[in-house]
Amino acid sequence: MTRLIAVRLLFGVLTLWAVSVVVFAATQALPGDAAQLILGRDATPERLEALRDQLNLHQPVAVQYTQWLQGLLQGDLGTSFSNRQPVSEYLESPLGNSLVLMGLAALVATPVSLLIGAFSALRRDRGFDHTASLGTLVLASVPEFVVGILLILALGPGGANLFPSVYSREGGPEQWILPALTLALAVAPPIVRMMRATMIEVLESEYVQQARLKGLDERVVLWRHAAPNAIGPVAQVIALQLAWLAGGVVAVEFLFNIPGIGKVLMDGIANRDVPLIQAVVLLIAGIYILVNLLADVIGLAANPKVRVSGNRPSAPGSATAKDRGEDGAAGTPADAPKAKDVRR
Amino acid sequence: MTRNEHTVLEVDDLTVIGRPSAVEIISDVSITVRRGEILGLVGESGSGKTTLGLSLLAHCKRATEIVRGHVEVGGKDLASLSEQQVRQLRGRAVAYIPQSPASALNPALRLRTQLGEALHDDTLPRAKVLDRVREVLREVALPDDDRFLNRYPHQLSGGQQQRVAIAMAFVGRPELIVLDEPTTGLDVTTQAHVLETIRRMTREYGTAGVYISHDMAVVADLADEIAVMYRGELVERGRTDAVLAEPGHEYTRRLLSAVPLLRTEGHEEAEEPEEAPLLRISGLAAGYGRTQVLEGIDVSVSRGECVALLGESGSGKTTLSRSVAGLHHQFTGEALFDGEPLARSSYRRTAEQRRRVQYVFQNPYEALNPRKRVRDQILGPYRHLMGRPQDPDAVVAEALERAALPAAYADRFPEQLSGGERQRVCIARAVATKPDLMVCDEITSALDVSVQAEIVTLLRNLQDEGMALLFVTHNIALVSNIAQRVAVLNKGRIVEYGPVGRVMSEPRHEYTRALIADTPDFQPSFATAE
Amino acid sequence: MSGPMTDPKVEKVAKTAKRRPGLFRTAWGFGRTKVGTVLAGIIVLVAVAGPFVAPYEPTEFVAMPYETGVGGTVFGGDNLGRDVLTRFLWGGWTLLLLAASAAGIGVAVGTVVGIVAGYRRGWLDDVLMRFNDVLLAFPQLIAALLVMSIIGPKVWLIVAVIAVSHVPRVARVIREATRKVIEQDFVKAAEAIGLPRWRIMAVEILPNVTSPLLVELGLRLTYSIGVVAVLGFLGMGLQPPTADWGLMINETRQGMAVQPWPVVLPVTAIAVLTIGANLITDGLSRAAIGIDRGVEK
Amino acid sequence: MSSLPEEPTPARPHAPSRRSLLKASAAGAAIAPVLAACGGDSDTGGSASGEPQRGGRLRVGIAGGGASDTLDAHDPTDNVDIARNHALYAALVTFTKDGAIEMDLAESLEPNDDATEWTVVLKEGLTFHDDSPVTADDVVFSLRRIMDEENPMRGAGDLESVDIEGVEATDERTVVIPCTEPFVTLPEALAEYYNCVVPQGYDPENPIGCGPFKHAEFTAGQYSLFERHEGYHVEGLPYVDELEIIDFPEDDARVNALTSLSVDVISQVPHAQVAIIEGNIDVEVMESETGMWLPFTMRVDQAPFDDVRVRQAFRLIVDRQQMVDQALAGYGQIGNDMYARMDPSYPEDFPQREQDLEEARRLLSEAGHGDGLEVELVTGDINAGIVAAAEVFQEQAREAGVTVNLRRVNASDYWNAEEGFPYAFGQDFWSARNYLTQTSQGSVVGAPYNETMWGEDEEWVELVEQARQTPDDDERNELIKQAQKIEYEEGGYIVWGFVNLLDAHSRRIHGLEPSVSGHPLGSYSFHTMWKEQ
Repeated sequence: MTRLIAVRLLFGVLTLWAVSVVVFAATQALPGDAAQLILGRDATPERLEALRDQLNLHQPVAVQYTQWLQGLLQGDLGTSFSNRQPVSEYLESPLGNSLVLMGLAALVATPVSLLIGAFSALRRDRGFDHTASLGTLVLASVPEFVVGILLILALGPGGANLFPSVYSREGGPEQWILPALTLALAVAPPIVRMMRATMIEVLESEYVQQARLKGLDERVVLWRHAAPNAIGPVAQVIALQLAWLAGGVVAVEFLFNIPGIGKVLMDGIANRDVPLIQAVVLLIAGIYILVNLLADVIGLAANPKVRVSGNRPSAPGSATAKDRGEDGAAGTPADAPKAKDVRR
Repeated sequence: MTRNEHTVLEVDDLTVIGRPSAVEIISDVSITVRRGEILGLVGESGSGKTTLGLSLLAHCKRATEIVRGHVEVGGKDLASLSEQQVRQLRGRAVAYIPQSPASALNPALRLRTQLGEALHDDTLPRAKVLDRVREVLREVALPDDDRFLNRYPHQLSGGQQQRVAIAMAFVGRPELIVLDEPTTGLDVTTQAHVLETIRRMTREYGTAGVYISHDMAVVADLADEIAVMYRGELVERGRTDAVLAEPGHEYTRRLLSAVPLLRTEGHEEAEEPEEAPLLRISGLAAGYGRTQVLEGIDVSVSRGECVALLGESGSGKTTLSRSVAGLHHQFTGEALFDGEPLARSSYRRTAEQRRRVQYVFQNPYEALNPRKRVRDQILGPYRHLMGRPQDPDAVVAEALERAALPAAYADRFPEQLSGGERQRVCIARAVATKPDLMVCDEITSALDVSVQAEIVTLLRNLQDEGMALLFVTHNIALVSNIAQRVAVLNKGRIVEYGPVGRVMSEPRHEYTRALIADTPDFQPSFATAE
Repeated sequence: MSGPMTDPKVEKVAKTAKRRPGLFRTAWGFGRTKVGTVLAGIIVLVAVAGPFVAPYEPTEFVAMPYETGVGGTVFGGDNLGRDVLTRFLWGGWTLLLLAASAAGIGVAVGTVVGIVAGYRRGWLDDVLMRFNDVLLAFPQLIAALLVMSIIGPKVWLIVAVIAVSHVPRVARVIREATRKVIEQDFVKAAEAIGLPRWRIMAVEILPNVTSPLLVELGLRLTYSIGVVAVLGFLGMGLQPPTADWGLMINETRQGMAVQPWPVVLPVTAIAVLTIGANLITDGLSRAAIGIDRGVEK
Repeated sequence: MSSLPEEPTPARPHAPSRRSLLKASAAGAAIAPVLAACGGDSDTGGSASGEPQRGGRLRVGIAGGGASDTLDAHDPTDNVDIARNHALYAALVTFTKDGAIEMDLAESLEPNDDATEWTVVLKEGLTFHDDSPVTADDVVFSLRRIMDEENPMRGAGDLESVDIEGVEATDERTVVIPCTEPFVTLPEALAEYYNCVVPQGYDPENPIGCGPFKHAEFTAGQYSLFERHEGYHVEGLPYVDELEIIDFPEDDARVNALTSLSVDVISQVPHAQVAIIEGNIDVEVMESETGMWLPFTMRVDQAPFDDVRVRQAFRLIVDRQQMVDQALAGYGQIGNDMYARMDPSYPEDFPQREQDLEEARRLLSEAGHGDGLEVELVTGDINAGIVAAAEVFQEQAREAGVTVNLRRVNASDYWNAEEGFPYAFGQDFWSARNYLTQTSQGSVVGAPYNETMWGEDEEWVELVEQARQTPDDDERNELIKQAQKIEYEEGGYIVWGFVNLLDAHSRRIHGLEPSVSGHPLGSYSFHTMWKEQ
């Protein structure tokens, strides 16, 4: 078990490293060098030279990379071009905002979708199930910014005017409602789908049948026999959805003007603020990988075969494997239900 | 059948239909079982025997439902009771032993929990429950210590899992116990033990049993009464010996005659194999990665001869046959075909060698490309190995004909064929290239007995036409009927190798003896009468 | 035990029965598939026929910026006073074209990678999958934004980036499917007679992964539409003065409170389109599951 | 929304220009816009709604702001910095609402005959926020700080011809400023807010100045709080006790803040939002004409624009009214291919150039582009209306058979040589300057942003040179006019219009007047605003 996790962990680190290489390489492709970008219009040859030395742009790329990487490891993400401020400091409050937003979304989405999912599994092929499945399908299809705009049109100033549609520092808590709701609606469907699929898978399994044939009370069957076997895959999908949030916030923050990492990224792009872009992309990729890792570990831990004797898991994927298509269709955001996507 | 106080189970005109098609899955079935007796419920796949078995606990799978008749267990009609009441009876009045405990035991729960809850009697203190559990475990010859109780199902062997399932059924001291093919997937030795346990338990507890199986041999061995199901109907019922002596229904007759009999004598002496056999394997050792599964294997097959590789699951027999076919590459030692060495990988063998050695797979449902018509399934290899035929249709027709299939089948897709027919197509595909040696890997094990018999006859004919067979199987009875010589594989080594007659009549290795002993002996009087 | 309650008569029928209906026929059986086709169809029609029926030039000025209720216009003017209806009618086909090609390329490449990785196992598999994982470490949108921000928004780049971001996801699915297929003996049978690897992949495996393949195609198409739209919305997609739904939203959402149409129209269109596409996909996948499991529904 | 706030990007200096009272009223009357009428003028003058009331806190939402905000008197970059600068500091001279120069800290500012030496005399009794007196030495210190070799401040460029070594305080209140050459535009330079006066030993960490408000709190990128400077040299001002300046990079947020009255005043209302504000009875829009112009720039040394006929043709392609209507939503005045609109020398008498596609096509075919011409127009979101203008031009050019391909360059790279600046055909924005200052910035050889590569023309250069050395206004203006004539006919600019600034404020705020400077809120004249209690 621990070995498996260790391996996964190591692999996560490797991936992160690879990502860092990609990000660094990508930013090398920029027209003009950092100095040019920083000074922008008031760039005189002298000042350029000075700055180049200061940023040691004269060294070979490899050296620059290693220095940059060393910086990263010490939490030094470089200095922003547009405002000559350490990126790490600059990112603090945006990161906070984004986390608040993601947190809210997750808090709303997870329990609700679990309930809906389980319920439609029990009410399989009845009205509720069909409505739920159609609803999730619809929500899963539409890009989150579209959902957001529709929400604004309906509830925002344009429409019912219940909630503000733009964030402002003076604004009250109500300004978080629409963005959080948007994200929640975006992450929920796969969880619902997965919960339903897994529950059905489990409820149809022979061991649940056996439990019923033993004459056990339905509640016992559900909670003792069915639930534990459903956790694994579902937990994974939840984790994956949270991972998706890391990237999903961008469009939503952009839409609602929330000063989070997504907004910072967009501004960084607008100002060609390379260190900022690098930092945010790495940050997001980092979160993404980390949570995927988490999902992985959960998947392992939820499977006694692995927990007890460290042999490779086979069970957790199964629910996903079977209903793949069905969930796939629902999994718009991060292809989440295909837990396999990130499991190796 | 008159009902008396001994009767534990009485089923009248039970009918179960499928939704929404509303077709009857079982129609008007009536059976009774007395205390301490076992009813053998025999039928092939699709006969509805499992549905019947489940309905004895008033359980219906999704999209099925009991529409007629009643199921009285200990005088209470389950069919008419409420969910709640039925639940009370389950486990106490009637218990169920599933086909594959591997999937019927909850992977996420410890044995302690799963066994304990089977009693589902809240009045009992935990300690009492535990004592009972330990008691039953001892009775099914399993350890009863905490270490064992704390295990998860996947930590047990197949045999152990099945015993746990049995124990689970008996914990509640039920009056009736339903066993759904509890020994399929177990090798004969284990099967023998499990059957023994079942027999003993039912006797000790005075429980009535309904033993569902497709294996006439086992049933004949175990049951006091036999009921034969065919297409959802009960076609014959009676005391075991009576049914075996003179089966009333045609289907029963067929079933009985299809069962391969373990012939321990009467084999004509196999003539000494000529010096230049078609296939000679010497000093072969094979494995996967670090684990060795075969060692020091010496086998040879002569032209027109059928050599059987007999072994239980995990004995390495499939690995051996695949090495011969060039599908398993990790082997050392010599494999000569017609004097020429066979390369490890089929890709390094000459087209001629590949043509002359053909392989038929165990599971016909997986051995055919579902997207190709029979015709292309057969022509594919032919084209690849022998080039374009001038008259493809003729090739296909001939191949099918040799596999005893009408030429019309050429245009069908696999999904339009039954299991037996599929296996025939596989054989047709193999014989199309006119091979000299055909490797048959458990080719009958996935089929119903009746079909099985047909395939065996087919093989005999092919052999008579001069084809050599390497026949891999776990079924000693089959071996005694088809092979001239047999190699008994055990744990990757050949423990006995010789003419069938000799091996069957005077087995030298105790493993072989055990095999012969554990195989349920079965002599339908009418069969011998013929 | 074989299948969910083997009804003997039914099974008997199944044995000699004509062939089971194919993926599309089965999928068409579901109501949602029909609905999806209609929805998607409508939008595709708008997108393709739109330019021909548009009342004005997409860059022609017919009103003051954000002016509504102007004579000769149905939905008024956009941020520059161009006819909203016209730009809406023009703005669809680019989206469709980009999304379709991105999905197509992505799935094609992904399938090849998936089959090869799944069939050839060993180091090749490992390498490919490792590479996949790296790609997967970027959320699709982020990857796109990163590249766009650096090389600048170019049409081919949009397609390329999205396609690439699809590859690993498709590859995984197809790899899984391939694994399932090659566990079956007919592949070994082909190997036993020494059929060349590439032919095995093309003839034996590929036809047997078509169902997941089609599902993936639908899925990727839906995603592509989403990503292309988002990029436009973020101003990282097609550039002015192109009439493009995503870009329209970006350009005109500031005036949303005053003149909602240039936002409402494309947003609705995108929503309907994606929903339609996903409904079809869902139908396909349900059918696929049925077929894979050997039972209808 | 485009992550660039709707203001001139800080990257570049913008200085208003002077302009005669006469023209101010004229222009004002000429195009008193509806909005200005209902909003701007009517009751913001203060007089209309009775006596100014004192006290209260004025809450102002300013476009822009960021982590790089600074309070440094001589190095303001972002818009919010400029706003704060106006609150905290004061300069020797300053611009009036209509762009004329008036004395502020200085009592007088006099040149010698050939404008090679200027003499400043400070008013009496001036005090800094810390109540220390404002002395001539402080002025010298300030000028030295601005022109420090090591770390030249923004003003350094404008004051190039000042001989900084020679600058000295002759007594408590007098400073002599010698120049290396005739320097008639010194007053304009000194009137720049970023050339303000700070006490000796000034430290930006402790921003002491002599402006109307003194510093209380400051959080970069967020907000800042100021208190009334009791010792402010203009009697009775400012009216409000406290001034709070809040950064609002986001347009929608800024407008929301006003409509929800969580701020009293906001700068720069995006066109799209005007309707929203008009729809709200508590607030109103103030529209200010400015001298800010968004020209198209054609490089006179590069094909096809090295042919004057092509340049002329392009100028004739533009439908200026449509430009203003579509690109500025009508909030602007049409231009006549001549900048420095507020300059007394502005050539009102030049014929207004109109769209003339016939003539344009004729010129083009003469220039050998009869069968159509294809050019790349480099644009970027460097200022509100720029990209829009490009799209409009593209459309207009199409009608003249000219294919314009837009290349959109990232705003922060727009002036980056790597991107190809200066572009053969590009765009730019300039705020109001007078002709001479502007030419030295953009039109003479060696000017920092000579994006048209204009300035080879001997005759023109000669005229400008003379003008520089002519202290007498009328003579100078005559020379300038001749130069303008040449540039009007052959130059590289298409000046299609001038931008109107849109600010908005609660109806309870008075004392807000439009200013031509191009800076919002009447050049951030917080000290004249007062709040109806």
